[in-house]
Amino acid sequence: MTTIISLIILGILVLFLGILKKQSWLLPVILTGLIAAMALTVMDWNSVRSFNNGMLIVDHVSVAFSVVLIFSAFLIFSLAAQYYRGVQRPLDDIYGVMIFALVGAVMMTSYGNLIMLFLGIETLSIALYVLAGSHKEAITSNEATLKYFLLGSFLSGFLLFGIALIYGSTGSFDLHQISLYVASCSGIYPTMFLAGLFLLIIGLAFKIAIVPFHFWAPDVYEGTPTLLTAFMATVVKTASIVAMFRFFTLTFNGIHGVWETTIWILAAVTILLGNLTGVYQPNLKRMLAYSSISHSGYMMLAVVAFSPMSNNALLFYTLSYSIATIMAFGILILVREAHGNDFFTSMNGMAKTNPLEAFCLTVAMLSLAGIPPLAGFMAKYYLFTTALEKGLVWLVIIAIAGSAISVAYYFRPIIAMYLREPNGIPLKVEMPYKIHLVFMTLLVILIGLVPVFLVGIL
Amino acid sequence: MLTQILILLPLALSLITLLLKKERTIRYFVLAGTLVEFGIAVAAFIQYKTMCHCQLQVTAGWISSLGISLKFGMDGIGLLLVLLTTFLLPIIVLSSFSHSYNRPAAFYSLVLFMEMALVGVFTAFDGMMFYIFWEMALLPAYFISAVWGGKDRIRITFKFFIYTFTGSLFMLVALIYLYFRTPLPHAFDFQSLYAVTLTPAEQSWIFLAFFVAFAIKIPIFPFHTWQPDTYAQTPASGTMLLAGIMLKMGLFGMIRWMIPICPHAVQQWGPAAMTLAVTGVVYGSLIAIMQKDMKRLVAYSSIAHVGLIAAGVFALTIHAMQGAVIQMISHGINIVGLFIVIDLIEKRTKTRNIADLGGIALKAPRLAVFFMIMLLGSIALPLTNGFIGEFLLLLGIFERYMAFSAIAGLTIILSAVYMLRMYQRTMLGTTNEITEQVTDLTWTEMAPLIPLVIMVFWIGLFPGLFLDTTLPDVLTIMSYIR
Amino acid sequence: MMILSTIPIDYYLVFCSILFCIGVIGVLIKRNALLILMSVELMINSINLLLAAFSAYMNDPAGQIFVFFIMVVAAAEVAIGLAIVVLIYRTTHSIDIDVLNKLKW
Amino acid sequence: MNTIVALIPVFPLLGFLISGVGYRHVPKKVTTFLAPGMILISFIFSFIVFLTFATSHFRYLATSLPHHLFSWIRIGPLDIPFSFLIDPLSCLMLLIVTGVGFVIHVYSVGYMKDDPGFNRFFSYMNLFVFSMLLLVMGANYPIMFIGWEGVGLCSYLLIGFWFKNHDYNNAAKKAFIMNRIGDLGFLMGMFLIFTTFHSLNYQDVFAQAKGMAFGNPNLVAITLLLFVGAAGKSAQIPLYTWLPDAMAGPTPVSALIHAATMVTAGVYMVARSNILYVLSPATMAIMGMTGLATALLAASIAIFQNDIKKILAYSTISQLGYMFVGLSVGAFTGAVFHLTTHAFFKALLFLGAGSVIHAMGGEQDIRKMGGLKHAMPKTYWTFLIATIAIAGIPPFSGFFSKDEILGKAFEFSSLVWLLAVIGSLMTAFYMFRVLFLTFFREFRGTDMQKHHLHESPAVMTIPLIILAVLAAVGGFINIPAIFGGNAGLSQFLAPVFADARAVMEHEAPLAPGTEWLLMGITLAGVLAMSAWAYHRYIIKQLGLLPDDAPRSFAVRLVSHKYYIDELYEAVIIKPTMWLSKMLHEVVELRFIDRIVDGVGNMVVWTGNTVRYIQTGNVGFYMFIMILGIILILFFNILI
Repeated sequence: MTTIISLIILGILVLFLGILKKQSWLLPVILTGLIAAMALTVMDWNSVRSFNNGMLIVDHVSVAFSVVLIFSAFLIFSLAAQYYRGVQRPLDDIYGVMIFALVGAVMMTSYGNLIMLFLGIETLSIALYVLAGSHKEAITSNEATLKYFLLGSFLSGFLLFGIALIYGSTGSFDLHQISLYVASCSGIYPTMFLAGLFLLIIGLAFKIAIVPFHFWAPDVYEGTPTLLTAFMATVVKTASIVAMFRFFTLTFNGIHGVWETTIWILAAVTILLGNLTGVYQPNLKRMLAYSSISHSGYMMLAVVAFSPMSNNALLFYTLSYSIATIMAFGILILVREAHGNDFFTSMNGMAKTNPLEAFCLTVAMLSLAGIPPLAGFMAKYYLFTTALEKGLVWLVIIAIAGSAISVAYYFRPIIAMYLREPNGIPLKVEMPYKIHLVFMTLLVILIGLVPVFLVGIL
Repeated sequence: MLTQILILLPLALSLITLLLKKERTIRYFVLAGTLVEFGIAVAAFIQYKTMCHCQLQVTAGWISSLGISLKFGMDGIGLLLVLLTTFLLPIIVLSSFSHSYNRPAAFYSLVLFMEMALVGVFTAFDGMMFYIFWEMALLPAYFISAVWGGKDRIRITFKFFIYTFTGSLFMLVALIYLYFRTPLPHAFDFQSLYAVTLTPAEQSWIFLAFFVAFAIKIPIFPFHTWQPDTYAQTPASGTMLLAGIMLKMGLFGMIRWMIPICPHAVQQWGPAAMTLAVTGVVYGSLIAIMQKDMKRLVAYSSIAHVGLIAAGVFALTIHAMQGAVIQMISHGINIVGLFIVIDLIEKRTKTRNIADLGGIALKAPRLAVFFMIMLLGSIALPLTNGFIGEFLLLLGIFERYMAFSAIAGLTIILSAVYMLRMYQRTMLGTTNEITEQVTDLTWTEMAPLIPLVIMVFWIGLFPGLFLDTTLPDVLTIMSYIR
Repeated sequence: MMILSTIPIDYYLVFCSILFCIGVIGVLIKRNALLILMSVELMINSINLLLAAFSAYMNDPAGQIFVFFIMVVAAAEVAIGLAIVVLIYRTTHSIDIDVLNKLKW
Repeated sequence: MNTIVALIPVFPLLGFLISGVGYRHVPKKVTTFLAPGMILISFIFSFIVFLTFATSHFRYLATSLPHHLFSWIRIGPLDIPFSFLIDPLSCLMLLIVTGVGFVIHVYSVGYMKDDPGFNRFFSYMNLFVFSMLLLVMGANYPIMFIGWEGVGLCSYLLIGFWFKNHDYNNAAKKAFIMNRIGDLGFLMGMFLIFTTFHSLNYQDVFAQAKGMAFGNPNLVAITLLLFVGAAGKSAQIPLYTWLPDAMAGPTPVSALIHAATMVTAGVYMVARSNILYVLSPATMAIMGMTGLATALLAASIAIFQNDIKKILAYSTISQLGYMFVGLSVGAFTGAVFHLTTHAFFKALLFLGAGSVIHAMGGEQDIRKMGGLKHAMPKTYWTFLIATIAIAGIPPFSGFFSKDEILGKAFEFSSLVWLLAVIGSLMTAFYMFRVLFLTFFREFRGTDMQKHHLHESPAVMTIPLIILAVLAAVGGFINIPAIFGGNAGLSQFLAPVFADARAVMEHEAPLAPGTEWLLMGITLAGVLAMSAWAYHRYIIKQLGLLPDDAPRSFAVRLVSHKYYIDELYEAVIIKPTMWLSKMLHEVVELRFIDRIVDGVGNMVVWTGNTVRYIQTGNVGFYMFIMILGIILILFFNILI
């Protein structure tokens, strides 16, 4: 609750700053505000309680994931200065909307009622529709936003329909009530209810970008301004997967069996298709889109396993994934700035011109590929452990095969940077940005080396 | 105590190296560092010998909730391999002085990082640690061969990376699976992994997973195709690291992890694996005969040699196992020596093509002598290190599978065929315009070869020291079989 | 209220589902962004009706409150949607969704 | 005693190290004295050992205790000490190796004096003597194997001593590889011995073997495998072809390695493990046949050769065949005796040939020689003695040793005896052919050679004389009873072959009458042969046909060594090379690697294909999504 309120205040503050023409204050205020919000959230750690008779439930899970979300947002905002370097137009609106999107995301992690879930999703989505199109002049940006909007609203219709059906069969939106109902109708569920359940799953699957509801992701990612792509790839994905998992844990605990198979298949297909499609992408941004799809597949492993460990595994995974992805996008921003595109060829010989940046991207890629001792490896390992504990051997083997394939495309930028001849255009990077990149790199390495802090807290 | 130092020192060195600028300083710094490391290893050896097999174990919790602990130590086998690693590193560094690599800081720091990973692999007492270091060893290997490699390096090295990486992922699954079968509280350390009791079916799966991972790394026929290309493309020092030390990881993994964890499966699948290994022996030797590139020739010969070692491991007899261990050491020494010689030849003549060479012995008798000694070692002439290993291996295999031993014994003949062919075509005969201006070795060039030669004859004459070191551990490993 | 409750709930369910499907089909077959938008609205309104019906039958206000939420959100969505459509029209003088496939593969 | 024994091989090793490591810096003069000196010292030591030994009371004691230096390989049951065994047999071998070795070293000093590789040569020679000593002194099979492979290496190094010439190098490689084939047999034999007796030390093995049944399959297998090794080392069918080519090496090498010592290693090994052999009749039979076949084959080839060294090489092969025949019929003493005498006269022959070649300025074709008797009398006389000795004309050494073998052969079967006799007749013939063509008749060389003709210097002739004496009187060490001798050697060696003799069934020794008769027949035949040779080459002046002269098929067949080399080339070498190429180009690159790459390419291809699902068309996306939704609902609700 405090998180949401503080963030909303922050958002409004940002808009006011815009009115007061204090563009230069924006980022400092936002960053401090985000840190404050994080601090407030952490303070809620030991106060597990529900607000507005169960509309919002703040528990460890929600707190932890809210922190992850805000932290990712923080990392993304610290890329903003470089990204909008040349831009003259006021940015308060974009930043403001981003923060409101973040509010939506936080709501999705702490909802206790389907209404709140819906509102959270919509807050997030509507904000994102705006953000995706925020680069008005670029046709690609427009296309991206239209695609995202059409598909998004279309699928949220199904989500709503699902909610309606669940309401119809259970008579309540409250997760607790629903779980009671589930418990009551021991094993035999009315068709309407099941239909609602699956439509709800589908609605969330769309947001997480699970095959076959992933189609928006590559196109929208490519068209959207890079900074906001990073936002989509991390914050949105994290929020949605958490929402889905929360939904299962709080409500459908008893009927794991009903949806397990479906999710199993979806996860497998997502991992395979995401990785396979990623192999042949010519540019980094689109490759990252597919990588994010495949990673949502991996995250589904935790959902399928559905064990006490899952929460923690998810937390670990989302965090390490978000950091690495944001790093990648950070470099991507630089490359785009210098070359106007982000084809792998424009990274040739970066190791010679910009050794530091090259190293950062390498670490990010290796972490995403899950190579020890980086964060990505520990995350994957944690996830696989969770899955194998439940005996999902074949799913894990598919995931393994997937990550073997994924090496093929994660290494393309590395090969380009280290093994090809430089094309002579060095990236222009400011010192704070460098520091930020190094900070994230260290984070990735440290999480890999000392994961103790993140393991077993949930 | 010594164990941590052994692991951490190279890491620290590699980080420091990154800060150094001048190539000269870097070289001597790295050389000194590796020598110190070797000294520590020797100290550990002495301590081990004197303090009756104390295993020098160190443990620290890491992720206790996931049962991973920083558990390191050295039994005889691991200790010998650590000794090999730390002994070869200074030699490899020394031999690399004759080249000047661009960005030396990066190069040497990668080399040191690799040393750290290798020592970690050989000292890991915790399954997950073993895996982590196993993978960490792969990265520097990849970058060394990819960045400083030959023309076709991008494709080849990428194949090498993805092939070996994929293989080891299976091992990861196997390890995690085993983790859940360990008695509560679950743990990865080797005692609890050894203690796992598995159904035959499970054992077979685990065995296969491990086998694929190790077989690709070793490499055992038919998983070997990455190897010759990679050796040909990799810079000399990289090749030495790969051939001399890295492929021992696989054999070590088989002895240390695979056999005790799934003994029945090893016995059940032993003949099959043996068939592959022995096939590799003959296959590699035969192909080596007609190779044109010296490095490729040695690469194929190495496939044959490690095939024999693997066969020895699967023979599951004490002699074969002992032979395997001693032969790992010998093979490391011999092949590094051969690669150094080849590197020196290439440096002088700018070619590795056997057909272009000849008569070098006239111009560089010292080089010829060193070449001959390394050659004799690798064709297992008695009183050289190679003989001890191959004698024990073949004897051990013979005790269990006579036919396999006879077939594998063909290496005695074939190795002579291809090695002498290479020697004759390069060293003997009359000089041509390429070999006309070949000069003899300088002292700095001989420096790395001399210790190798000493080891060749030391192990050949007095293998007792090494055999006694590993015997108890081999016996414990064997005790899991029955 | 009387009249409402005389009609069995299943009728509402079926009716709303049909409406919803009509909306879906509209979305699928139409190529004009505006029409797609309207079809989506149709879907949403069918859901609203369904919710209203449910809440009426269960005498539970939550459903009807949710309907209001949905209306608000839908309104916001439509506003954005129209803005996007205008944007698109400005750049590519058409609102046919098939025109927009620069981003693919 | 122990130290003395241990020191015997040390000196040659020392010599090797000094002249080998410092091959550039050690002056020629030093080597000149160092290399032979070292051998001389170890000869003296061996002689001391022999003397302390010959004093009979010490003999049996000494045989029973090996001199343990240090433990080499020890793993539980497998214990291979580095230890030497001194018994009559090894004693005799020591004397031969060091004695003949020394003489030949001295000779080499003269022979090689202008060679740039002087030091290298002597370091190799010393290394050879060292390995040979290990071979004969070893107290267990592995130590013998060290020497076994060591001498192989040295022969490789020395055959290819003039390594500029690739023909020589190929000859060297051929020798080494053929030996290696034998060595594999030896190795497997050792393994089988270990698995059977759980030890590799002679004493344990023989002690246990004594108790085993006659014709025990394990023993048969062991002995056969060991015989493969022997065949490789001692140039028996089918592994003999390397020896003629080995003549590429400097002549002293041929004398020392490829006549006197190394090639007899096989004979030594079989004699050493006599007990194993007598217990496995099958092996004995095979060995006998092989020996006989080799003896005849080689002898027949020798008749039609024109290269003096090649002739001697083939005669060596056939003599070795004799020795194996001797072994196979149980005449162990006879075989060792013949080994000894053969060492003398064959070394002498080679050295003589060497001095001839030296004089002829490298010419080796006997058709281009002739009349050298006057030019180089010393060489002539010594060569003559050697020829008589090898032909087996009493009282020279060859007669006695051959006679012993023949006698035993007759006991065994008259057919064997007959064939053996035929062989020895051929020997007599071709040896006299060489003698006559080389030293008699008019000189057939160029004028240049004629001027250059000269007797070799003393450093070369003195060894000739020494060996000539030995070849002449060498036979007296073992005069059979029939001549009123005391068969000294047999008695000396008795303890070694005691067990074997115990096993062998005792048919009554030949009646003196028969023995005289046999001797008479053989001798008559030999004399007839030499007479015929005289008639053919001196009186009728034949035997100078050029190679391209028209010949009958049989002759062509024989003079081309029965095309055995060509056969091996076609049947073994070519296929191996083809296999190697095929495996690499087809199996490796086209098949295995294709599969590996194929997987990768398949992934890439799939990736490239599936990415086109992403058409970029919203309508299509929606369609697929609806499809997905319908499927999910369908499978989860309606089913």
